[in-house]
Amino acid sequence: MDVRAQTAMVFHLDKCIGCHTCSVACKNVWTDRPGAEYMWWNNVETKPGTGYPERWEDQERFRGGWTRDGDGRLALRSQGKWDALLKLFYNPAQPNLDDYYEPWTYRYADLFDAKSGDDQPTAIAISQITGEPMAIERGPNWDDDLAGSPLHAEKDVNLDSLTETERKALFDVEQLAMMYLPRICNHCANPSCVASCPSGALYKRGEDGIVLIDQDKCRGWRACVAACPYKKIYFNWKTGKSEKCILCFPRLETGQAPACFHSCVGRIRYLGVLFYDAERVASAGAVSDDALVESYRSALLDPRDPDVLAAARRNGISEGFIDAAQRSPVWRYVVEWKLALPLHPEYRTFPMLFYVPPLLPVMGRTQGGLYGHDSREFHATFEDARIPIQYLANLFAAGNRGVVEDALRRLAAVRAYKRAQELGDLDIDSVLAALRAAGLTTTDAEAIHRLTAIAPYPERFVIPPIQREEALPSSCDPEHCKGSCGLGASVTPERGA
Amino acid sequence: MKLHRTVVVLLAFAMPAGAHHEFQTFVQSHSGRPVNCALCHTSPDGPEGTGAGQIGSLTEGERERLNRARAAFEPSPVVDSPILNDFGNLLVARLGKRRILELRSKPELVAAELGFANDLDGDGIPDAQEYLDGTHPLSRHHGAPLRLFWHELRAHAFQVAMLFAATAITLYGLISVLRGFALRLQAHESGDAP
Amino acid sequence: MMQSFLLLGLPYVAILGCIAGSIWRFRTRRFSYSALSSQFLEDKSLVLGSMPWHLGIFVVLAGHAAALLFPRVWAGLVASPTFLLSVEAIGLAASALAFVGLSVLLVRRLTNGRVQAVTSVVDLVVLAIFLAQIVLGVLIAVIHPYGAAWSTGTLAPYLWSLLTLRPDASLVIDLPPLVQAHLALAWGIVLLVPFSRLVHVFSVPLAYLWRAPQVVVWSNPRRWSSSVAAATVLPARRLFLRGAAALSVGGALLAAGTAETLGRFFFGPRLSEEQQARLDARKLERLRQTQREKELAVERAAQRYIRIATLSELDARKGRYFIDYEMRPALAFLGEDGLPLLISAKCTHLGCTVASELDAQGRVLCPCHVSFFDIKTGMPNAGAPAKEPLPHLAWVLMDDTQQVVASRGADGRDYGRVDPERAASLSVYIAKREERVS
Amino acid sequence: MSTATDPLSSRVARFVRERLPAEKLNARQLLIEKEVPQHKASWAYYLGGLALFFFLIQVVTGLMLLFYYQPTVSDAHASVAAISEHVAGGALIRNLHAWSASAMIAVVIVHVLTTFAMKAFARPRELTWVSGMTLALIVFTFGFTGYLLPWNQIAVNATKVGLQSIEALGQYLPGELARWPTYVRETIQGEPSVGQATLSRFFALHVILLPLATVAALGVHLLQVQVHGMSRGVDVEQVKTERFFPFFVIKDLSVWGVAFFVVCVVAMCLPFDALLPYPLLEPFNPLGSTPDGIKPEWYFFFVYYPLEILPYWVVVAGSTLVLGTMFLAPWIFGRTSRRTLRVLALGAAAYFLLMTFFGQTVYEILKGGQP
Repeated sequence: MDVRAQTAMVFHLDKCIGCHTCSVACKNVWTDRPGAEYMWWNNVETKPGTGYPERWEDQERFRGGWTRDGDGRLALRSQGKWDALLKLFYNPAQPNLDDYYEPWTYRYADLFDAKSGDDQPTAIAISQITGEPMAIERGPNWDDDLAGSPLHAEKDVNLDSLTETERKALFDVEQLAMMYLPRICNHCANPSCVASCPSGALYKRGEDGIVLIDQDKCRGWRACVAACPYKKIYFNWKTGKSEKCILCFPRLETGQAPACFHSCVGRIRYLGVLFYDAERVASAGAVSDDALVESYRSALLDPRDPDVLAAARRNGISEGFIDAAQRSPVWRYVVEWKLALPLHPEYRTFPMLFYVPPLLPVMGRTQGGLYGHDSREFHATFEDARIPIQYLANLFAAGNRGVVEDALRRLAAVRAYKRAQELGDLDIDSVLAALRAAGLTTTDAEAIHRLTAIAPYPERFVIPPIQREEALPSSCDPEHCKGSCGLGASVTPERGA
Repeated sequence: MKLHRTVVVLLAFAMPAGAHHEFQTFVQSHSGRPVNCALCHTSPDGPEGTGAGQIGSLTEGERERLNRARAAFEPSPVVDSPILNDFGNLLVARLGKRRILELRSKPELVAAELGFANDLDGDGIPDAQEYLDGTHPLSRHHGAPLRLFWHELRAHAFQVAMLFAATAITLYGLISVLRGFALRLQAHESGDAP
Repeated sequence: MMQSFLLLGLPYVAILGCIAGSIWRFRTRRFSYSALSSQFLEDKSLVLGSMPWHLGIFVVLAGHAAALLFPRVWAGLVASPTFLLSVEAIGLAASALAFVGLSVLLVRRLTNGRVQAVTSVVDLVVLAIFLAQIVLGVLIAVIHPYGAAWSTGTLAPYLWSLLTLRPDASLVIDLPPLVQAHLALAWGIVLLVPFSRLVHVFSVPLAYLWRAPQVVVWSNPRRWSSSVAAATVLPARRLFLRGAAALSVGGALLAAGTAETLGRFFFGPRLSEEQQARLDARKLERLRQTQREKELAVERAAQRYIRIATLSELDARKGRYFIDYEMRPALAFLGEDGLPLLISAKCTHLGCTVASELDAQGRVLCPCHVSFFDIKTGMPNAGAPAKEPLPHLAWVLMDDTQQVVASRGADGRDYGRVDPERAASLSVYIAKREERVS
Repeated sequence: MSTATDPLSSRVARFVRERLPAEKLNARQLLIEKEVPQHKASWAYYLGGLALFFFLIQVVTGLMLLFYYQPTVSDAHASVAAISEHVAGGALIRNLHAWSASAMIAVVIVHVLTTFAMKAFARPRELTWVSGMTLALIVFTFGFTGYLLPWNQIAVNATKVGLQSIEALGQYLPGELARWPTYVRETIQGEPSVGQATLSRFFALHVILLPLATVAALGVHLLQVQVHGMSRGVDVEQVKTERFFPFFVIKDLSVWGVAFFVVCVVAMCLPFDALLPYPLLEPFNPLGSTPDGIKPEWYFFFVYYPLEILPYWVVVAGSTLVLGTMFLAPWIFGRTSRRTLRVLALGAAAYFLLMTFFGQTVYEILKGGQP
């Protein structure tokens, strides 16, 4: 047993309102620099929808993540060791600017400098790359709230395995349903981006598992961009280096939640420590699609198990981390309550960001004004849900409906239990029966309710005491060089000749 | 001219014709290898006798050559005695007959006086060194084993490297196959073979 | 002056500049090391430019490196016309490929707005220089063909003279202007490397081929690096495949290495006339010797007497080998009494031939197992491996008229008398049957 | 008549049945089922295969040399010289032949000693041992006959000495018998002195008869080895085993690969001639004197130096006794413990090393002079 600690996350989708506050917070802190304008380390997508970059889930095109070969071994989908060298010159799987969008601004000066005339002066859109006027055809969130629109949603990769009826139901204008999917880097336990980097610039921090790019080592070969199945690595066209979400490690190291977590209006985000067995990372990912979620759960280690604790201490994991792991909200959501699921586990990178699937649009169908809380019909409602279970299963369980239904059943049972408690309009016996059927006790239900609905900041973000300050480069003050250097570096990060 | 010829002929007959065993004795004791007259002479039994390369079997023309060679008292560019081999001729040409006769009392100086530049057989060991080692200065396949080995190793470095690569790769292949069999056996024993 | 600067000064400026510049850039501006790919901004024409260019220039540079760095091996290879022609053809094809790729890249840089946004002056200089260099190279290959062969005697020694700090421009000073321009431009490119995007050639990520898939960095120096293996088991099939591949590569290497030697072995010796003559002489000599042996045998079968030597030819200290009637070696000395002394030379121990020279005690040595035989008595020394004495042989002395003058029997008894004045003219014979003269 | 009940013939039948059990004579038993013990001395199991490998090299290089070698007194030396100097790769092939011959003999000697020490001859492996000893004798005969073929001064003289030592046996035989060794020697020589007839006979022996004999003996040897397997070899009850096929075979092949590399490098870089004294390079001349420093090949030193030091009859009687003992080891040492055998083998090895490397010194100490 090789115990490693990982800073892991849970996003509770039931609570996400798609306000993009997280995206804007991140953008303002990290990516408002030349070359990074098009990057959204944190973005929020409307599902069903094509996402950003467009159809990023289409791995036939972008070739991210791992595949399981005939021998049950994991292999990078994007490259082998040798053809990696050939792909330095041209990587067919790499997304280009048009797959994201061409960043633009407006020529605001025109508003002031225009000669007087008959027309109102306008600020025309200009490309932030060429400076030329441009027609805006795509943006970072182009299909926002257009879930049923055939223009965008039909191209959603996750719809491919849905039946005709399910699809029809989804795009029925009267019945439009959608959900939001905020995405940041998953800081995977078996990151394919790290494994693909020819220069060895990408690495996983041993103590907290954050995946970072050493900007001095990066040579811009771009293999990681193709290899990350979530397309959460971006190529800075100006500096010729790759960049990605750093989980705001400078904030973490000073005990603050990352910017996107901190700013989240819906309080959907949870952050905590997970222990996992590094020896099992590869084998856990080398099982069939159906078994992936369970397999990944079983590779996570119980932070209260004395054997695990002993092994953790042997591995030099500090008491602070052990304490954080024992109080971790992520552990409870993912393993204890089995509510949170990894996004696209079939990419086999063992993502460390888990999502609690949304109950609202699922249940929203049956009873117009009120969501389906008929205690007798809790579970039957899944069959004709507004968002098909299969769609959620494609997103969060590699197509395994059972895992998603399990999670939804628990969510529904807890909700019914609280409703029966607060409003008393449900039959308490059948509610308790549903709770039991979902495998929960009333204590569990109370705990889930508390963590979901009323948990304050220190309960949602259990940040381990990371001592990395000395590892930071002695940098210039971000206050001074903001806009050019991001976090800041001792040398201005300028494009080489 | 005529007088000169007469002198040469007279001298030739006045000279003792035998091999210089002093050199042989020195080489044997210095190198520990047995050496015979073929070190310098054409015949392993020395110049006297009627065998091939011995005085008794010389033709008229060869006698003439012999006499001319015997008169080479001072170093001269070319000496071509029929009873001496190339190394013997080289010695006479380099040192001169007079010096050779003097050196009979100091055979250990021959190598130094000859110098270590020449290598008649091209085996990488200078003739003078071969003289000291008691090995054949005219055979590419004969020399002090270690010297010869290093020289040939350098000369064949490429082939040796290729051979090494081939062996290493083959061994790697064999080991892989062995591990493969071991794995299969292991799988077979634990009962989950296909 | 200009020429010698370009050929001797510029190389050192370029090499030193390249080294110093690279160190400076790596130490102070490490962030600027990047391939600076523009695929992200434009990828449709890039694939038509970058792939041909990189593959072509790689082949061309590999050829240049092989010829210039290992000129002797290379010279041996291009001695074969087939190889030379193939190399020239491959080189030209690769240059053409590189030229096409470079042209596409240049056009793309000049026309695409997005790419222009990340194009610096240096980028354009690099492209232009390379284009010029390739054109020069192709022209050389066409106008002065077989550069793969002639460069080994000119450019390679020149390069080595520079590298070994014994610069010698005489090797290239007389080469055509095209070649000299190509050379000078090459040094220019070397100088340009650290100050342009060309630095990316220093970061070819070969280490990727054997590093572990995952990279983990610890702030705790004890565990500064370790890896999570993505591949846990190597299944048997993979091992077999790998083994088979390695075995065939090893076998192929071995076969390739030995094929030529083996072929030439069975091809037979190809001797020069001189070597053939020497070999023939050697065989002839052996044949003569065999003939002589046979003649000796015939002579001994037919003749009653066999002549050994004249009495005057015999020496008291050094024996003369001859072959007796049984075809065994024997020695003839001049005895103290002025008469011949004939003694068998076949050691009575194990039959080696004894040496012919006497030692101080008047003995001959059998070198095989160190028996000393006294020639007067024939007895071996005490303690010698040989126990039996060497037998003496009978002889007769005859004068010019074949008249027997004197003889000695096998029993050692002498018959007849020798007149000392006539002794010089007498010849020593051995006889088939014992002769006694009174 | 009563063969079935005849105690002798039934004993013979039982002996044969035990050595060649019919139920084991199939490919499955011989290859697949065979297991090789694994312990700290199991390196010794590779020696036999290694000797076989060197023998194969001998066959291949020998055949190649046959393309050019001419077995006549007049041409033999010149043809060998032509191989060395004028045939492309000829020197390499000849050196390979010479070096792997020496290597083969060295390996065979170690093989004999280790199998002896491991008591590998014990029942039912008597036939393995006897065929193995026959092979060892053949190998030495190979060395003796091959030595003469280049027909150079030292080889011919050494052969003469070797053959003459047969004749020397006559002095210990009474009456008419005393002439017999001479007849034997002359039969081997084919003529009164070593000449063309001898060369022809040695050539035929070296190239035809001995290889045929080797194949026959090797067949028996290998069949027996496969039928009865490798002896356990150590005095331990529980010994780990591994499958002969493919595991041991692959390891064997790896050893062969390393051996091939070493022998090739040595043959390429160090001509065998360089180890020999100077006059070897002269063609044989019947009228010349015997060269100084005449010695047999190194693998005969262990009988050569005793011959020089001890009285002839002691050596003859001693080697006959040792050889007989070795051949009959299965029956003589049948009840001896492995510990004793190990001591004996180590003693033999020490003696062998002493004579091979320090024979000269021993001789000088005992005899006080150059041989």
